[in-house]
Amino acid sequence: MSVNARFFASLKERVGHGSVSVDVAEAACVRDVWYAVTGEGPGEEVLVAINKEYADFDAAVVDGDEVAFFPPITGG
Amino acid sequence: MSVNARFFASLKERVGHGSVSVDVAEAACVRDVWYAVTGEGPGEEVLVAINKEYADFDAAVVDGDEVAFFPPITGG
Amino acid sequence: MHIEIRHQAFNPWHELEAYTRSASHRNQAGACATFVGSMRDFNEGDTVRTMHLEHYPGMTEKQLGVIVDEVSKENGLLDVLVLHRVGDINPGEEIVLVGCWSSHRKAAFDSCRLIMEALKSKAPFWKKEKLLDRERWVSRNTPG
Amino acid sequence: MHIEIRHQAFNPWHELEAYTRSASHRNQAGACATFVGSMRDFNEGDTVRTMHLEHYPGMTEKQLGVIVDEVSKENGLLDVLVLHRVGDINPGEEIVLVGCWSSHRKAAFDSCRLIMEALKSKAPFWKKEKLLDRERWVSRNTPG
Repeated sequence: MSVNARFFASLKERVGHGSVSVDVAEAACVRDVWYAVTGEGPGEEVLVAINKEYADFDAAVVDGDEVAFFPPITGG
Repeated sequence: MSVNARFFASLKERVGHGSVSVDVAEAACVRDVWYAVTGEGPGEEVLVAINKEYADFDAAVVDGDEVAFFPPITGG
Repeated sequence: MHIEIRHQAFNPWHELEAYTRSASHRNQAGACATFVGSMRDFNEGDTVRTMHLEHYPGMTEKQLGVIVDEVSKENGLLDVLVLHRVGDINPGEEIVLVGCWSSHRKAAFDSCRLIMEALKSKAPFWKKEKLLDRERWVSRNTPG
Repeated sequence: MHIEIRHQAFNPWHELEAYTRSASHRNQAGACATFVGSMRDFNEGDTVRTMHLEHYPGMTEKQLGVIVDEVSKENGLLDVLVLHRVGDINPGEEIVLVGCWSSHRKAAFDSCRLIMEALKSKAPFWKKEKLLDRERWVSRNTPG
């Protein structure tokens, strides 16, 4: 199945893409998506959202999900 | 000696004056000034200021002082 | 820093705009917390038609100055604006405006609230409400 | 209630004036607490020339909506305004405006601060600062 992985701010620069389509196995979780794109562990604090709702690295993903990765928030 | 007793808000209406000159004995305190004007105890919560600084009923007054009495504050 | 007793109605946003336009702390103040208190047409179960706000000229300004100085120093504020209405006031009109400027948000938030609470217990102002059928002095402020 | 991501510079006092002019809660809101966060020309020991603010279109608005709904219901607010800047920002320009209206001051004060703290930890925005000689992502917000 395929999900849309998105990266923001410093993670976008680190990973080199803002958005990339990723093929993952059935029963994959967010961690698998991250690993499929980067080939390494997150290393620093990385926040996760599935379809624009907060999630964590163990959350399951399904075909067509938008899985976003971003650093700690610095707005306001 | 003489002090200027001032009354504000509901106390002005109760006492019947906004400002009155009061003769009190040497070594008088705020309580004596109140009693000289009203002839009774304060009865309810009354705040006190001498020369525009907060004081209490036991504070000593001197000739020429402005001694103010007012109810709890309701500004803001 | 500016503290003022105002006898006429004011628009708090016009006041804040004019005050910040002349401010020297423009690029240092990362945070501004404000509070605006307005007259409601309803209080303690009754319709209020209009209100009279009395103060103690001289003492009110002095006590506001003490409050603002203390809170400013304690929290390292860059600037403070306090404006308080007196006289006859109609529903919907503003009674008080407090603005606090600081480098970071904690000091601005803390200070704005501290100044309002101190003002409501220590700055001599008294409200008399005109109801439909009678007048009454407001006996006490609602707790913060 | 109004939540908006703004790409252009805004004057917070103009926004507040326009918003309150159209408000239906005019004579019920006794209290309005606001917070304005602005860009400083100095951060973590360095002069900052300009800043870029990135967000996550769709998620940012959604999370701001969740925050405002929760705080509003919890505190019985009459109205809330949230405006947040994105894009290229210069020192002295405003980044965020939060306004909370309620019957009494406690709810307005509490809510304005709660919304700001939640926004700073849950609404996806990221700041990149342009210093004199390099660029850097701000790594973390200062604690409230």
